[in-house]
Amino acid sequence: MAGYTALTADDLKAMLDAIGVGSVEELFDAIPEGMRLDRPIELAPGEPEQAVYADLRRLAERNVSADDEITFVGAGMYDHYVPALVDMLMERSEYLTPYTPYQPEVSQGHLQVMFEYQTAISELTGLAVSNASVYEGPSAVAAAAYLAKLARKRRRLLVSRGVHPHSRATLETMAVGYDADVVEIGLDDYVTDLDALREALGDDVGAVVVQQPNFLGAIEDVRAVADAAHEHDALVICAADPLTLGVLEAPGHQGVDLCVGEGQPLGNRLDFGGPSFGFFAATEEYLRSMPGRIAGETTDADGRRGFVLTLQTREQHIRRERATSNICTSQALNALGGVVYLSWLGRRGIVEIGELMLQRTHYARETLAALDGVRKLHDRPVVREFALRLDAPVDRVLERCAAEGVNAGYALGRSYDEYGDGLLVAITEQRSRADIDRLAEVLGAAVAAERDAAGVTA
Amino acid sequence: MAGYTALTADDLKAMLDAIGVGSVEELFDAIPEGMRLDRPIELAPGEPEQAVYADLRRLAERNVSADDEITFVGAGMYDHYVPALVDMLMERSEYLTPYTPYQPEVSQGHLQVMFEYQTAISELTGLAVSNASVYEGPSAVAAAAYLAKLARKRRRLLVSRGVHPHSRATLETMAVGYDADVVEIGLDDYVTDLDALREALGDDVGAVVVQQPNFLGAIEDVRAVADAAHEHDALVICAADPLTLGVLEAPGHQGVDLCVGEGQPLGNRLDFGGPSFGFFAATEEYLRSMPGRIAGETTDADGRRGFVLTLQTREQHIRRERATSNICTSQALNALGGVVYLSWLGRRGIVEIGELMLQRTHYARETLAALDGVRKLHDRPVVREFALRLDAPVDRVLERCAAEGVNAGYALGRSYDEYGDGLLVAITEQRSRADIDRLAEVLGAAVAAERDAAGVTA
Amino acid sequence: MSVAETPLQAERATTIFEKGAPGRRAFVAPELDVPHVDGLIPQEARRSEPPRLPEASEPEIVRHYVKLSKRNFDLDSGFYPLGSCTMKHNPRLHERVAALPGHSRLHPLQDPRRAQGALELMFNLQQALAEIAGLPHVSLQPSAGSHGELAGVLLTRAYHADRGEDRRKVLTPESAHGTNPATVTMAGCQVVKVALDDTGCVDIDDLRDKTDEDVACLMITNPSTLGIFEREIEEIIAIVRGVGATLYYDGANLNAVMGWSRPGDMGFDIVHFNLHKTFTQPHGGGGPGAGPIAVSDRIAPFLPVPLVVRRSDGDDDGRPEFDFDFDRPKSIGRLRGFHGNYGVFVRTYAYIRSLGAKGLKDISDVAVVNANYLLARLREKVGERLPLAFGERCMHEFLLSGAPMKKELGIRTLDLAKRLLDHGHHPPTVYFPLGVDEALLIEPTETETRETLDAFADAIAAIVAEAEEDPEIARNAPYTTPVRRLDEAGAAKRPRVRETLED
Amino acid sequence: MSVAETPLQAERATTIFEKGAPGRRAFVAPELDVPHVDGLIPQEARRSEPPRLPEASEPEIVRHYVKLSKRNFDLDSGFYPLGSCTMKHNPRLHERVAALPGHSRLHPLQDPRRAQGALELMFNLQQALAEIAGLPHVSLQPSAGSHGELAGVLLTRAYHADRGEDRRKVLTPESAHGTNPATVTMAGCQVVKVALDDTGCVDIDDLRDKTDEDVACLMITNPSTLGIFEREIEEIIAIVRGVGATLYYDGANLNAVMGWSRPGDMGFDIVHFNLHKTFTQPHGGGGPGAGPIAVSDRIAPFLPVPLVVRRSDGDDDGRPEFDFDFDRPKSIGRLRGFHGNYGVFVRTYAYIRSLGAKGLKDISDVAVVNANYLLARLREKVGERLPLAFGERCMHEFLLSGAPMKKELGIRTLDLAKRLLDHGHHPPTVYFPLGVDEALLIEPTETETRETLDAFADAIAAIVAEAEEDPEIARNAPYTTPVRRLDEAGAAKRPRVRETLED
Ligand SMILES: Cc1ncc(COP(=O)(O)O)c(C=O)c1O
Ligand SMILES: Cc1ncc(COP(=O)(O)O)c(C=O)c1O
Repeated sequence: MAGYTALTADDLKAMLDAIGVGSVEELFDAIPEGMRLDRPIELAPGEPEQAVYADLRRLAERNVSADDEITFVGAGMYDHYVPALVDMLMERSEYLTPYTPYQPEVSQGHLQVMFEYQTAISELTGLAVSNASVYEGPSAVAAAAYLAKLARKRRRLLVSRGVHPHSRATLETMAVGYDADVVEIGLDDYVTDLDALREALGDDVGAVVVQQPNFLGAIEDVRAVADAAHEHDALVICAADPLTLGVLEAPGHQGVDLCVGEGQPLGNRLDFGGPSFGFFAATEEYLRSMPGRIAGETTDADGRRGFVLTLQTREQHIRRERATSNICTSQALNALGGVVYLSWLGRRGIVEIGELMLQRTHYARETLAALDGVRKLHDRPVVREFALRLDAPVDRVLERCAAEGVNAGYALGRSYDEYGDGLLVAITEQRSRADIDRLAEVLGAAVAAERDAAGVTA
Repeated sequence: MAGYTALTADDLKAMLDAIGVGSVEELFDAIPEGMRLDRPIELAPGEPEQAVYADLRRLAERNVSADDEITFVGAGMYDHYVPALVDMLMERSEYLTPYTPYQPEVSQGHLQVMFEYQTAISELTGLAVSNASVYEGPSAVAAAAYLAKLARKRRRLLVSRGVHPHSRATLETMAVGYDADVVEIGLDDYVTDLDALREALGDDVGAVVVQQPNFLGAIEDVRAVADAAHEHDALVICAADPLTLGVLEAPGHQGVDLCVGEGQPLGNRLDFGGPSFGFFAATEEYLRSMPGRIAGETTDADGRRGFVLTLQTREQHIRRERATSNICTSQALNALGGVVYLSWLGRRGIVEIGELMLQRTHYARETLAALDGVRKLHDRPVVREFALRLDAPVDRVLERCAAEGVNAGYALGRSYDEYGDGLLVAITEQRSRADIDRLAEVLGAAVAAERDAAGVTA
Repeated sequence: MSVAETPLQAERATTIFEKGAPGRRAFVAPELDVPHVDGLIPQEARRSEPPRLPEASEPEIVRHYVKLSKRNFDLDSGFYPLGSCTMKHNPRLHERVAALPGHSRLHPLQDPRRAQGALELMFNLQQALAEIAGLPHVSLQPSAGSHGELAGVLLTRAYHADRGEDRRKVLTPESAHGTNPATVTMAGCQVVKVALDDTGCVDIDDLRDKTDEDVACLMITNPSTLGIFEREIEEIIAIVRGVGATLYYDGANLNAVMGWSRPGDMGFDIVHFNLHKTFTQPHGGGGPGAGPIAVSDRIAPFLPVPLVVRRSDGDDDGRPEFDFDFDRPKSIGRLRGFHGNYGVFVRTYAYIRSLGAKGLKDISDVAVVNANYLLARLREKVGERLPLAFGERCMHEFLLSGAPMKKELGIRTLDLAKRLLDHGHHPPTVYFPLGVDEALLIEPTETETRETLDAFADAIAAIVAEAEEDPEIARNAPYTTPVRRLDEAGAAKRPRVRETLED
Repeated sequence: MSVAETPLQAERATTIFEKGAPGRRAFVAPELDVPHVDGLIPQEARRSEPPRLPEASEPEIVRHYVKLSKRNFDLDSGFYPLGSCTMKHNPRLHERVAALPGHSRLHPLQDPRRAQGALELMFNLQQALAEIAGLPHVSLQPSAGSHGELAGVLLTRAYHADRGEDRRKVLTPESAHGTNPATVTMAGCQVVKVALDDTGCVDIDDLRDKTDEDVACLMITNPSTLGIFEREIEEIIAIVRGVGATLYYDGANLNAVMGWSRPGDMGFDIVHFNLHKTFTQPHGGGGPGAGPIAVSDRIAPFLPVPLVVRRSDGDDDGRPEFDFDFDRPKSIGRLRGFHGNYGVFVRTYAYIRSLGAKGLKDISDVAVVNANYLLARLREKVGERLPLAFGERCMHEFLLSGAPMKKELGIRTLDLAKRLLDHGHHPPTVYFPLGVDEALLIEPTETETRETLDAFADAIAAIVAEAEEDPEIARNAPYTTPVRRLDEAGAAKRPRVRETLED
């Protein structure tokens, strides 16, 4: 008997007696003979806690994490510092172990957190309403497109090539479900090609999707995209990096209808990609079309202020096949981490951290682009991530840097054929000038070495 | 302004107004001019959370912890597995952040934990009463001796040489305060020399101190010690390793008056030696002479069962210079870890873990003693720690083992001149047979290499 | 007057936006260690007014959220028999191992050669889930059960499309969880409801009637959301297979049958796991979870990318032993960013390693014993008022009908649920599944003690007895919670979904 | 009937020994992986009956202790102005860094060459504390303040003994904390009490009278336990120094003067720090803490062993850069095992690194502003009933007298304290220091907001106003806590200090 169950032999006897059966097996009589597994499942035998811990630690040590190297990889998730109070709160039994607040009288804690979270996201994005979270970034983009599909019932979706490749891929997958065609809008000078966009727009376009900053780190002219789309009454969906919104204009102030994105930078761990949360904000108009949980304010029988899950008639458990989304279990705990982080950062901190990234990013970009064999991929304004071109095979350069304890960035060629020589470098408040200088040293040497090697070979 | 204070400029102004002063400085007028520091204190400037974290991590990485090597060092603290639920509970705000339960109405949680802890320690030691913790092991021994001094008012204290060197040293230091003479009783065949003890006993002996198992790992005949001491009406103090008390007879059943010891093996981390807790148990007779906090059961105004700090007239805050001890802040949180650990281990687990250590210790001892150049220091029964003699310089052998990722044990010569070639090896449930075999391999090779080197030199 | 945090909140609830004061802060920014340059962001892209986030010191934030937390009921404090949700004990070991920096600070785009531990874990987890499901191919990617369902229906469409068919009908029993029909719509298909017979099982005749060549898939939960193992599961499968449709197994209730029976062996093509249910990921107030799917050979080519593979030629060709496989030309593509909720996988893996095959079967045994015991206790005490909706026994959960209670005592299932709060228990799932009047779905899970089950049965009996005397008590319950019944209709009518801020 | 955890516990409190059932367990033993051998322990040494520890599953244990925790008031939930205890915010960063395995799994007997991080930290902390105290030599060893005091008096004895003197009198002001006189006795000395004058400061004449060549030491707290900076501290020091006695500074109240004034500069020989007060180690329900001492040159030779030293010749001779120094022939020896409460040092170090010199001074500033502000608010509202015991202002804490309140309203300080619980605040320290009737010692600390101080002042005012109407309310308070007033006398008369077990 493992330590998680409590059934003693005495318990079992008494309980089977009360049930009126002679054995546990009898309770499984309902399973037809032919459907029973006639052997034990094949798994390693169970182990004591200490052994499982040791095994999971062994696996952890086979990974090179941001604890083990200086990393400049971003591309959708970023190595930000998670303040200790976020962990503490996320680990409190009271937040960690309950489920969706179906019984509001005993869930005011979480419901109020959702309400606060919605307020914070609404403030960040500059949009009137927010839900309480969706899964994560790329599926948030797809969820926004589904909303557009339901709202506009139009067949085409235009997506900028500057949108994260995972978001575009997710959209493609999901669009099969909504019978929509996803049309890509190329880049012009590394941002969404406005002419191509205008060209592609038409009255069969349900939505236009753009990302701020885009995958190449460049600041998009979101307002121009929105204006163009709105001429055709298409919805505008902006996928944004929330931690840039202290210094970048709120998408909601630039005319977007829906702003969604990956919440990980807000106090969530990297966790090899999840769990984190997706945020989902909209103009008032789309409140009743949103996916997921929404907390709303109300009063109790005595007039006390309180919070409930609201507008549930949107949801699968009430509306079933006519629901606005199928989402049920979402990312409540991660969203809690998000709002606690934003409270910790605060009104000034959100600007300061953005400004710090901005300045360091500029420094890093100029410093690296000054290296032999390294150029900027583009000159557009950037906030926290930028792209370079290397005059040497990117994979080999990365390999050399890794050997020096520096993860120099993301090889753009993994997602963009046209930038096979591209390197995407991300900055966070954890990457100091010294780290950047170290990167410059290591990257410069790696590029030089590869060029030498190529020279020798050539 | 750091993030731990909240005073804004507006706050400050309003508050100084309310106080009726014009500046903060004015509030410090009471400090005489000549006593003021006329320069800032010299410390590195304050840093953000992430930088402090990084610095503390840097320091942590300069240590080789039990996470980084296979360790067989014990000698008073042991690398046992701390179950995750212990951490979770110790980190709950409700246990972590309050102080001593001076207001029992809002401290029933901690008071009941103390009561449960006292019950568990009483059960473990086989003695009627326990306090709620003292600082740690060696000072617990000294505290017990002080009790004996107050109870018997006799001048001499006899201490077995088998008692932990730190306990003996602490006793020596403290005995100056009680004007007592500490007399050491030597070992005979690696346990307390009973003849010498009987010889030394007399009506001026207040207490006899013995350790179970003793520092060399050997099981002492506690009953014989107790019987001898009681003939002279001296108190018997036994310092015990609590995690051996599932398989070793309870000192309380062997006639000791006071059983104390280091609580670290019970769910407390190594923490480079502290904080942990000292336990302190006694026969009923000494209840009112005990040091430290004691929780007692009572009822509230409505007849509800409840708990309070009791017998406080023993304590410094009431009795002042006539208190039974000066202890105030103790180790409540660590004791909480202790009782949670004991609950987790449970009535069967305490025996199983003892038995596991016993068997593995036997295996390790036989395996190692079979190596060339390695012998047992003694043949006495042991439970979880044993001593070897090496036919090679112990320090150099340890150095070689460490290079192979194995911490082979504690060099006995660090505390016992007579065992300069001794090595004390400790086993926990975290040291598997494979670990022991690895130790054998590494130790065997190290001893051989040192002998070879010596041979070459010779 | 400010008073102690009593169960009934005496003070108006205030949000973090109402705390603090202008200028207060917790965050201390790292120093600017590079030269400051102006104008890096063009004026029109620069935010003019900062978002009005809270301004509070660290102690204020800690107090605020710690206090709020105390207004939650949680599984570490009490019984939580929420049917269909498998609210089992969450071992703290899992939080510890998931927090190890090698897992928690690992970037998802780390070179696979430097993420071999994570990939090994994912590979092993794929294998374990495949073995548990009896279906050889696993994608860990879906973020929750409903996401797994969506993957499943999209896979079904891809499977049929690959054979040149465009099937869009999906059969779902009336008792299906809401995510099933919602998923069907999102995947561009149509729900075809299948009735239940009077034993609570799928009505075979109705199924036969509705099954034709347009049917893409049958989605079914087994044991069903009524806690019943589908009696005629073999026949059901035969009928659906007969028209060439796929079979989708909603695995939300796997906790009942692990080690006893496997969806794959039954003949299913696709199953989703709710790792947050069966494999005890803490529910977090509504996530995170994960909804991996296991599929049969015929579905495998369409699985999302990437999958984790082990290359026998590992070290030889410089490729890593464990790797992502993106080279799956028929794949439906991606369901989300990166590789799924890895942190959840770590916990699940720890759980499977802790229990092993025997432990997993024990779980099902005890879950079913506990449910049947609680059922027996309740039938003995309140069987008349709260009868079992169907049959005599149950699997890991059971469905009671509150209809007689409502009729005879004038209290609804909702009232019973609210009154249970005063007894310190979380209520069961109520009004689900549909089709049973005043439904009450009770799932005790295997980690509860007999004493807890007894106490719960006693509480239900006490509430029923109390209602025999005075139904008003339950109708106005709860009384000892932080707030009393809330005006949900009002909340929906005039939605206030964020705090209004002054400046 | 089992009901929700209301503030008033409805169920009898049950201990973990009353939970569970025979055979239940949480622990799973590692397999025996070596040959089993019988008889390894001689029969007479073998335990026959196992200790009757609890038998409970892991979920039962978690629920038990989580539920119990909710019966505590804690600093993360509310104001805790316990005078003399400096209940300031505990940053969670400190728990995180202390838990890093490189700190938390480091064995104290690790070879110093492989514990350089720990030794560097301890060395730097010694330096920082020395700088803060203005005394150059630091021992981190003492486990708490009282342990530091004991070290201090033993050091004093050693100092005098080394000069061939056996002085045993220790001067302590009447207002001294209880640990001071208790320590004096434990160190084999005699307490000589010094009176206070009518300003609450040491009565210089009484001090002069009692100071003679038998005096070993003066122990004094400054600011005093009344929250007052000793006005004539220079004179006090001169008098005591005059007879060749040492000067001991109880540093419990350092929070008031960091960066402003240093004991060493004042002329003290020995100071103890309460790291759990000034440096925010969480109080843990009564520890752990740490009580390092800093001493002057003349005391240094006697410091406990080992100290941490930095060797400039570090790497050259194979000796580690940071090392333990045991070679101190005049040392008083050891006060405890190993090297002190290292985990506490890690937290303190993180705190000092976070704040720096400026931050530490800010702390004192804000602590003193907060105390004076609260004092001003209280004087304004209830100054008549609860006057300041001495003077007009305070340092970081202040002492009120409840004597007028008792006389005029018939409620005691105790009643006020209990009634504060109903208002959600932890009461101040009561009936300490001695010598002031119905004393109430209030220390808000620097981490509290103005709003909290206002709310506390309002609560006190409300209680006083309520007592003007009906003193019975306070006399019977509290009403909204898990239990009501407890019978402490009964507990002491018939002590039940452990659970009685059946078998
Ligand atoms: C039977 C059933 N199917 C599907 C789901 C949906 O799973 P998730 O909430 O993980 O999306 C649930 C969850 O409650 C369920 O009970
Ligand atoms: C003035 C004073 N001195 C000494 C002490 C004793 O310190 P500790 O509890 O750390 O032993 C205290 C603690 O309350 C105190 O307030």
